Amino acid sequence: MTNTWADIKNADLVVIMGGNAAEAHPCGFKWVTEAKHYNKAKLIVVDPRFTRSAAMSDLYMPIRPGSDIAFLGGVINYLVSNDKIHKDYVLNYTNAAYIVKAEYGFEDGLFTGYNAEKRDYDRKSWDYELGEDGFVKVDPSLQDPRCVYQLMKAHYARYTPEMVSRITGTPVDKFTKACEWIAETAAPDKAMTSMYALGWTQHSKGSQNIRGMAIVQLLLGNIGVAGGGMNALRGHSNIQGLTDLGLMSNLIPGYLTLPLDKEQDYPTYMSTRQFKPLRPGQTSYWQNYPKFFVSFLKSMYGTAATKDNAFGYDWLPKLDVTYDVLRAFELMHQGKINGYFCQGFNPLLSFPNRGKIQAALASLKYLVVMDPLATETASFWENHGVHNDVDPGQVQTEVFRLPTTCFAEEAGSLTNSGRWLQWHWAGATPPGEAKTDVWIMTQLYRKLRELYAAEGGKLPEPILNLSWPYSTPDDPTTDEIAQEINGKALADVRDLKDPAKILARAGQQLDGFAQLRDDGSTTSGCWIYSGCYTKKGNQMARRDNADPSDSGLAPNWAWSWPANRRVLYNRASCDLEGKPYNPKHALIEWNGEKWAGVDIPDFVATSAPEAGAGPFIMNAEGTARLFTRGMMKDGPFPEHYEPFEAPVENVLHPKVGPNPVARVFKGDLEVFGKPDEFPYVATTYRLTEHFHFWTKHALINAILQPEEFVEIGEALAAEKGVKTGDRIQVHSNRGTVEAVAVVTKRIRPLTVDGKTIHTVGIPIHWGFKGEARKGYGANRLTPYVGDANIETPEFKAFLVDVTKVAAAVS
Amino acid sequence: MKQPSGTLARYTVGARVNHWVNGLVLVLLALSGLALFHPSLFFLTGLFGGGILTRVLHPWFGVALIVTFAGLFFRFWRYNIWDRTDTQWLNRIRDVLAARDENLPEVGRYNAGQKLVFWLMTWLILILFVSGLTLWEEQLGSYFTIGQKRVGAVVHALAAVSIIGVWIVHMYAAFWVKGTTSAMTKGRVTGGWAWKHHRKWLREEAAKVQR
Amino acid sequence: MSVLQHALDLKQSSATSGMAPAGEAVAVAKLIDISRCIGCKACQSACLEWNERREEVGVNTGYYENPHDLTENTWTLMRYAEVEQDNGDLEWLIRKDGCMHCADPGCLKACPAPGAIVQYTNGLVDFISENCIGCGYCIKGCPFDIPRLSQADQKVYKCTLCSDRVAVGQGPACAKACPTHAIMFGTKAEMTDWAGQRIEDLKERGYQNAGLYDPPGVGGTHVMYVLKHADQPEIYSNLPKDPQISPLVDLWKGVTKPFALAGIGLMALLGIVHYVRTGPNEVAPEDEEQARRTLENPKS
Amino acid sequence: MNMMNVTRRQLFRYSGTALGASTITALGFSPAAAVTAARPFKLERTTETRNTCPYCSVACGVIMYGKGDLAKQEQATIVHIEGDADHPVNRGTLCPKGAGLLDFVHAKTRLQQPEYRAPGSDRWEQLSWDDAIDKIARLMKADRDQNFIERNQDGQLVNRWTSTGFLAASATTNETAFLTYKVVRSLGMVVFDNQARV
Repeated sequence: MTNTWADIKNADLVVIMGGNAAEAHPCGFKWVTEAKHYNKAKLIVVDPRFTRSAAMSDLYMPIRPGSDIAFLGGVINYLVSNDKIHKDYVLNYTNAAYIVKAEYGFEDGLFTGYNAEKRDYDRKSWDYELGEDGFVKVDPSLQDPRCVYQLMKAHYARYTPEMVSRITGTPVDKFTKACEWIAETAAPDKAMTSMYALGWTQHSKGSQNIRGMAIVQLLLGNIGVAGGGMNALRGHSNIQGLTDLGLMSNLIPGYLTLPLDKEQDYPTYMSTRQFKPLRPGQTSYWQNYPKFFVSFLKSMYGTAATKDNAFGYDWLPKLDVTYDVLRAFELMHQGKINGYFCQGFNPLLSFPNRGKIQAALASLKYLVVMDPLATETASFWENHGVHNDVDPGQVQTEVFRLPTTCFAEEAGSLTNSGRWLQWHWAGATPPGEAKTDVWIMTQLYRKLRELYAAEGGKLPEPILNLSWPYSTPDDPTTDEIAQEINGKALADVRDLKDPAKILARAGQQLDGFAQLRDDGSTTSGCWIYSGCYTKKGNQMARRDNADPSDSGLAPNWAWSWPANRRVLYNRASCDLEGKPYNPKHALIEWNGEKWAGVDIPDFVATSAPEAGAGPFIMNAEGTARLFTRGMMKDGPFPEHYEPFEAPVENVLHPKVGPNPVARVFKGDLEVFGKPDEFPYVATTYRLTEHFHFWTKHALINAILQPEEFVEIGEALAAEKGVKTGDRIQVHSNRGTVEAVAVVTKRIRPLTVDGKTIHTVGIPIHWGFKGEARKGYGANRLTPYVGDANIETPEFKAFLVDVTKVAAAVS
Repeated sequence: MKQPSGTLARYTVGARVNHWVNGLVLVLLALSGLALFHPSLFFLTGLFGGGILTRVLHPWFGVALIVTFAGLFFRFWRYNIWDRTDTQWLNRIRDVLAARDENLPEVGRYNAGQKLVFWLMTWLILILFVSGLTLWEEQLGSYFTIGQKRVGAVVHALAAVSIIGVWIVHMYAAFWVKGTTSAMTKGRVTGGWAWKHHRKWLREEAAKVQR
Repeated sequence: MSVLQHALDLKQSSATSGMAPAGEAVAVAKLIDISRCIGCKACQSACLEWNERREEVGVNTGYYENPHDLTENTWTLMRYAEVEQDNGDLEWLIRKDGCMHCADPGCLKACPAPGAIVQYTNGLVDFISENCIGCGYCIKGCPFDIPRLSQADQKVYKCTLCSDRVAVGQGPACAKACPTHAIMFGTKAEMTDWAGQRIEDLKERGYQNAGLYDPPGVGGTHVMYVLKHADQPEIYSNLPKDPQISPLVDLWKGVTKPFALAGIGLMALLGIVHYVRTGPNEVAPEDEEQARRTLENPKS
Repeated sequence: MNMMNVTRRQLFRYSGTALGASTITALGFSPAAAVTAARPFKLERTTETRNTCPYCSVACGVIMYGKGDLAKQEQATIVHIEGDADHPVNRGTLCPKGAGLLDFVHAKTRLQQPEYRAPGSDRWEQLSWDDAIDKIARLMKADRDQNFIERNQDGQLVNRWTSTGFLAASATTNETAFLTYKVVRSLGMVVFDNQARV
């Protein structure tokens, strides 16, 4: 989230699209109801199903799964062609005026530079035209046909309301009404917030769905303001934290990236990461990259990381490709992975194409599962009849199942969707011999270290030199690790402008990332978390809920990254002179000397407005990008592509149906279903009574929603002769799910390109462990294809057929 | 048939046992029922070991009543068939109450009052049983709608009050008409009692003896 | 606050009369604002958890309601109704069902067991299990079909409005949990006032028939609803339009009781009067003589 | 800085966001006052511990009520979990998942001891932690030493291990995550991901 949960109450318009906050985040949705009552806000919900969020809405419209970009492109077209934009904001705080290279173009569904064989683009032409001064050329009049604004206008001119309706099935009148309401928030003192979740990400063009709305929000001037923003409602309690801390194939904590093969030394690595400003006077904060990176290496390798060995740069693994989960299971399926660890994760039910996942796990030599609960993954080799039809004798995988503590039995911090790091305390004794994950990882590491020290082996140095600064090496406390993440001074850290001034003495905790240095004199496990555990103690444990400005920010409750800032890009809430666009919900303002207000400025606090630095300080432009240059693999503007399994062809460009650069492996391409065999659009989702595959272990939740079901509309049910409560089978080209049919008015057929399209809704929660009734699990049906940029599987749009089950089966 | 001088056999041992068991059950039902019916009588639950046991036992007493009363019914129903004399007798109820037996027609084994008690008991017990089923939450709660249960409750209450009234009449008649109780205790009545109250029956019995 | 300290003093108790007058307490109420309710079942979950009740894991019968009805363990249940409006738009009307805590509680009226059902001075109607005899009369007395008999212990259960929590100054578990504050708890006056603000908001959004459900037929309730369509409460999964204690229950627990006892007493009295006036109906010696003759000579 | 046992002996503030004036505070009679409540309040003499809900990313504050106090080195069992009324986001509320957290903590399917399943076997065997760690470390070292890639085909130094992968969770603490990161990367592992996408 760019903003934070309670800030939603400041919105004038809430758009829930690509998510279902009322069901998946009920306590966060509270702030929508507060906005409605106290701020007289309106709520628009766009969803294939009439959800509980829709039940709360002032305006609901259906949409065909996988057609969001068509909808959002239509909104952009409406705003631009009706001149309903926040002009001051667009001109000054986005790259609308920037001139794009003449070579860039878009034709018949493809941007320039496409290589069909590689299924990839050469993205060189997707960039700005630079002037002789090395800065981007601009046209403040926004009239140049090569400026971003005009290119965008031309790109989305195709997305007329009629075209939107033809692609999405959304009625024209409702779409137009939604556009009108959205356009009202172009007023400087009005804000719209976008709440989305996996309804947007789990597509083969998930990142571009979000970009679509980001463009809308930028055109309206709704980023960086109270009650506005792009608010990704993260699914899990600490998935924000795990992402921040870089637990992904290609990441280093704090969104630094692992070196690639070609980056053989530290200077080469750094050459592409220290972004030079693209416009005069810009901050381009990534220029500080070396400070963050060196401090990270110091926290990894401690005293073994020296200037002479480039702080252990060589010990970091280098990447040839990204080993995300889809690739991991593809490699596993090919027999190229021998060992796999699942730390509180249930891939057998979580990942697409269950059959493939099952086969992949069975080809492992060993599997280690650490979990508080008995997961399906740990028991993938057990036979549970139709619910897990496996012959254990045929599975040669050694499996370890290690009992871990749950939240109630351990202390530590979690990072919520609003980037708050909240400390929690243990209140219970763990059951049986269950241990914390920290303890387990420690024992594994200590044992490996012992083996490598005694026996040697491949590259033992990073293992032997790993910094392990804990008072009891066999049992580190989370308190110690939190301090390590924050970072400390190894030598006295002095003020760069006034070297006489010592900011932190050697050995002291640092106050924040501004104190990090690139000379090895500081450590910090994760620079964006620096400030969470300072000299003053554990900031994440703060529990002062005072909110004097009634802004919803609660600045002294826990700690928010970065620098306890609650609303990102908040400089953009003020005009060029530093005055708030909306004084009623002011976040910060320039007081003549510095930036100050209820939030921590996302800006150099002493940088006067006249200096001309843009509000998006992480970007080399200083402005937000309507046009993303080469940073997105599938285009600088979002374009509507069909899902890989679509009921209609892409009416915008029939030759280019689905995303031409989405992640698809050979073998998976062949098992995509075609509409003649699988005529219905399916989408998967969570139910409010359950959390993924956990709560089926909790008796109360099993009581509230006990058994697997599939939702179909009344029209489709009538066609199939199905009554509510009957059993039906849902087939895709990869498998079958049999479940109870819930026949509902909440899913209606849509007319798409003249065809009637039925949607089938498939909740995901069932497996063969826990208190709830055993079920098949939605991932027997889902396709193995991922987003082009972040490889998120396409769980939200695929094709199925539905048949009625004649007689009841147990 | 030998018989003590001047007395007549009126009830067999079986009939008497049946009657008294039935009577006992009816009393238990009345007491437990009243305990559940009116708060001022809730103390009666003490007789049954508390409110819960009272609630548990009452319907089972009802089942017992149906069984025991069925015994009585099949023993006696044919003696309780209404005839013209009964109507005459009933028309002279003032004479009955004033004990002016000389104005009444000769009565057979049962007079009209006794027959009325018999048939009222029969019908009220049936009504109580059926309405009672609707109230038997423990065993049958799911078979009836709340609407049916509410009707059942009212009917049950009214029928219960009625049957208690009938029972009072029955008891009082036995008490008032001296010589009656021995029929149910000893099984025999004196000839004089029979002459006074059931002359026709006496004559029939005498005729039988003669043969 | 002293007047409030008697909130859980008894006002009425089943099958008990002549109670000592209790201290005055401010009436409390739970307000369920259906226009803010997302039907998430947090209230159901919190209710099961707080009251330490659980159910058998059931089945799906084609609907969202689970369990399928109120039970002795499920004291509150979300009921879902998909209603199409005249313009074709859909409304998903989700109602939290449970005890309404009537000011004039039919259950209490029907209950024969002293102290098994009580009403506190703040308006809560509570079932006191140790006094419950399991007769189920409350089930017949309730105009909302709420109490449920447990097959396990043959006692009747329903929402207590968390009288244990209210007694220490906390709101009921469901209201505490409710993610959108669709369930509020406070004095009845405050709740009515807040409902007024909500109704105003709903009217501004075009729900001209928005209103408060506080049915006078049962003396008002201590659980109230804000309805977008207060003119048609029945579309909310059969919420009764004008609930009243059934006339049959009134009859049964009203006039029947005194009249019945009076009737029985009168019968007994008549017997005594008759006996006193008429004297015993005795067999005379001449009757015995007549009988003897008859028995000796039946033809005579 | 121990905020574990926050003194909240004053009665709970019921911070309904909608009602400015807190209704229950208005009703805030002292527990000592003579009340005829039939039901005892079950949280008397429990230990309160602040925690956050482990499910979604709203991260609602919860208060866990336990019998026993870990701070006093006692065995402790949670008996009730309820929303933290002081929390600025959830304001004491919880969704159906959070309100049922107690049943997750005490789920019948909570794992109790390390277990091992041999190749081809159809059952779990118990084993000690020491044995489990030994066996796993041996498997890891054997695989790493055999398949670790020091240089790629072009002779570039890459130091990566691709034949064993690690899937991190979504609900572990940041501290677990960072320690895991260190261990995983020190081994050169790159088949590394979390649950961000699903």
